[in-house]
Amino acid sequence: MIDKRVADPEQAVAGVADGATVMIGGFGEAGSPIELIHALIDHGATDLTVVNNNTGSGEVGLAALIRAGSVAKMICSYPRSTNSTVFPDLYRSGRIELELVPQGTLAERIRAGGAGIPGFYTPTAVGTELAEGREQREFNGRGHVLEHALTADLALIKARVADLHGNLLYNRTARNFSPLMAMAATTTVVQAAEVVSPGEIDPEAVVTPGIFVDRVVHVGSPAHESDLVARGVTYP
Amino acid sequence: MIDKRVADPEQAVAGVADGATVMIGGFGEAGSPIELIHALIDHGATDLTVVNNNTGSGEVGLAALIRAGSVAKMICSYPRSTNSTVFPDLYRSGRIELELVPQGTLAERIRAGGAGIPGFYTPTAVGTELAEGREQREFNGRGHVLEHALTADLALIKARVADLHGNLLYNRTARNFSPLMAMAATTTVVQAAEVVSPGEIDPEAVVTPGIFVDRVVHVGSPAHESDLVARGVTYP
Amino acid sequence: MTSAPVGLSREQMAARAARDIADGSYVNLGIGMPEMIAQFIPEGCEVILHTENGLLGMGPSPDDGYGDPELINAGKRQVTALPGASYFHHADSFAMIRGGHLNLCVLGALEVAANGDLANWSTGGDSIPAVGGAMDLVSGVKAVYVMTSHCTRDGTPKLVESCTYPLTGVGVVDRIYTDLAVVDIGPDGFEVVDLTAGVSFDEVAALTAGPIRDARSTEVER
Amino acid sequence: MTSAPVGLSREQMAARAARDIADGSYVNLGIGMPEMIAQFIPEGCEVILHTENGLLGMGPSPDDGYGDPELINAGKRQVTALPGASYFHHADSFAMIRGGHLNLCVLGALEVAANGDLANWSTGGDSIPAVGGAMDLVSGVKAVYVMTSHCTRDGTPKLVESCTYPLTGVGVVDRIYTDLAVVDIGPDGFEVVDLTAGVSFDEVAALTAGPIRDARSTEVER
Repeated sequence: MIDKRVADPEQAVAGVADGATVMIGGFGEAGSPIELIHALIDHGATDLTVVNNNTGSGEVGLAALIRAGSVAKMICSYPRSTNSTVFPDLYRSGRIELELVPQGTLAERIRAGGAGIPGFYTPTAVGTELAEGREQREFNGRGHVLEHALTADLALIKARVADLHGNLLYNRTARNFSPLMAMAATTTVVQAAEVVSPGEIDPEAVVTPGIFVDRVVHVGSPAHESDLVARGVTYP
Repeated sequence: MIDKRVADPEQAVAGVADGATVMIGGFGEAGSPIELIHALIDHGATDLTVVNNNTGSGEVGLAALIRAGSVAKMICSYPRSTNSTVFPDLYRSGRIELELVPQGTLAERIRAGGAGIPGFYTPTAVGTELAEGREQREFNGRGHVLEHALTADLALIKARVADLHGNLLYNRTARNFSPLMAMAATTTVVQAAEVVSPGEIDPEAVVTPGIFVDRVVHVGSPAHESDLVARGVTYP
Repeated sequence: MTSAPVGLSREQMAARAARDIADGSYVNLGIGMPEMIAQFIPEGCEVILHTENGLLGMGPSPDDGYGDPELINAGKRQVTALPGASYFHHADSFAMIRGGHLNLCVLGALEVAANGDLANWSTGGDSIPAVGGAMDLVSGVKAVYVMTSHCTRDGTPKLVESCTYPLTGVGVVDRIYTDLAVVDIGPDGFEVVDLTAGVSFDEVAALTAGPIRDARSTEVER
Repeated sequence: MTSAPVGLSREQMAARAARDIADGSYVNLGIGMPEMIAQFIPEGCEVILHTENGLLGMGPSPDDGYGDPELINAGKRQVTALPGASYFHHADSFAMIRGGHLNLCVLGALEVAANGDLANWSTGGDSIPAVGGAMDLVSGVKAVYVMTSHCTRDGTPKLVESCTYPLTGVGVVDRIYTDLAVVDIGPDGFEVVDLTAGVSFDEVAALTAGPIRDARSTEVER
């Protein structure tokens, strides 16, 4: 019987190597898999390239991973947030690299990585400094930039419900990048607040089909980043 | 109050011009919007380019549209089916044009059209006659073909449930190309077996958001193509 | 230098912009001042709000204690979902944007040039660069409106001959709502199509650093 | 010419291929003979079937009277959905294929060349060209297996030096299940890794029109 569960977050992130590319779901705190990120900090992998829309807040979750010195490079669209000082400090002192990507281009590059499309053309950013030096081409009389797919070794995803096959449902705007990242990573790891048997999720409503998921760990009451930050929690 | 309903299939297809490109949902009979296709035949538009995975069967639905002489060109992946003679006869006698596209490339070209991506690279068909004379490029040491987006003036779509905003649910494998076509057409017309008020469809389960839908017509008991063919029905 | 004319408050600017949004439009409102437009949509006009982090049919902030930290808008503020809403992932959300399915977006600005160039994502220099969805919105949405004070706090015009800050998009702006006027981008530069009560065209022109003409006579009566 | 050796029936070929599918695999079975493999998946082995028209977790044909003409497989035959199934649109379905998420597909063939070229979509000439998802499958799925009679009905080899029919993909085939043998594509051509009981390597070689060697000794014992 197919059963993709692992016992705990530690086992969920086992095997990630130094230098790996890790996609982390979430837009701000919505969909941020904090327990998996903390397990990744404990694991100790270094020199990571991390793909996320933002760079975390406070000193928990993604911000804590960055503060731990695990991240060599961030690929994101918006590395500033309220209560975000960890990334800005490292960036200003030249200790972390940033690849800034327009948000829709970031999403599409991740989808392309998951869909076996190595490159595509987009009008976004044409004429701006983010397109400088980039290969461009006209379609229908309009300039477009060639963008390349993004893939990852590992994706860390937060879901509301998973079944044992890895079929996923999300919570509202916590969905954001997660279904795309699940497609684009060699190993996709999901923390789910609820884990159910196959057949308990309506097949018409599945958002991420199980084929994109490798490991499921039950995290029944996931922390909210804003709660932790408000309480002054730091990790570890 | 937003209410995208129109009274009947005739009003649903009103305004389509000769020479238009029309995307028609469905894979075989699953998801084929027969009542809308018949309304398009009645409308009388000619010289159409039609995008569908197949070319219909018997002498109803898409096959009837082709038989009526309305279609100048088909863009599809598999123009042969059981009980399909209309397209083959016209094709052999040189009276209809065919653009044959691998099924996944067809789907991706339609999605690209809806997503504002004018071109993308795919490994599919490299080294085959379907890639001959096409622009190619290597990514990661592997050949890829440049494919262009497909868009349409009109999309005809069959849904199981629509709300007044045009949010859609489909029936099982009747989903196929329809969500993509809804994105790629200037005017997207939906026949739905059930029409409900906004809020009656779970926002987590919506497959096609209403932004992609322009007109909804209630067709409570849609015909099944195989039933019509078995009964020897021809349209008109 | 004469004293600056007294313009609209932020609320009045939002209300002025809201008047021009067509019934049934799909609209993305930028973080900050543009968000306020949602409160001023006229009775009888139904506008469906898109937030690029994956929601169509966004409603107002939740009542205290009823929020979900995972139901937020692009500014990461808690919101609600109205009947008829839908959730979707980021690739679908930006397919809506890039594919031209949204009727309108309203954004803030650092500068708008007379040819419609927009600068609103970076002040250059030492700040941490952060672009978000701004470049996607301006390149994809059918109509791009800007809502901004006519000048900076120190009185420097924000409507300029050409932008000095890094661009968000080239020739993308269609219309600008300021505290002093409603200004379209025309073939020859800025075109004033409406003036705030008590403000003259000459006053607006004096506070604008690019070619500007009075186009009020050509505007259709409301 | 000697008489052809007696090979496996279609059912036996399907059962032979089914033996090699790993537990937990995601598999796409081509229309026709490959579809039969589903009936022979061994007890205790769970394989999730993908059909490119938008279903993972495809089950067998429905009982009479319980079918839905809108729940079909790629061959347009009515099927069922098993617990844990999911429906999705065509772009997502081919993202699974092109993106390398399927472990295995099994397809029919007109010809397979010694370098792994596959021809299975067109006999050329006057027939209506129809490709379906075959080119997507062979270019995207991690392992591509072919299931075919070793020769055509008139005894012409289908395993050839190079294909004469239009190609579906270049160098894409990993393994071939025929009525006579299991043949891998190796660096120097066909490699027989298993023989049907009562069939000799020499008999298989005589019915193969490309470089072939006996690789049974290098195969891991089962």
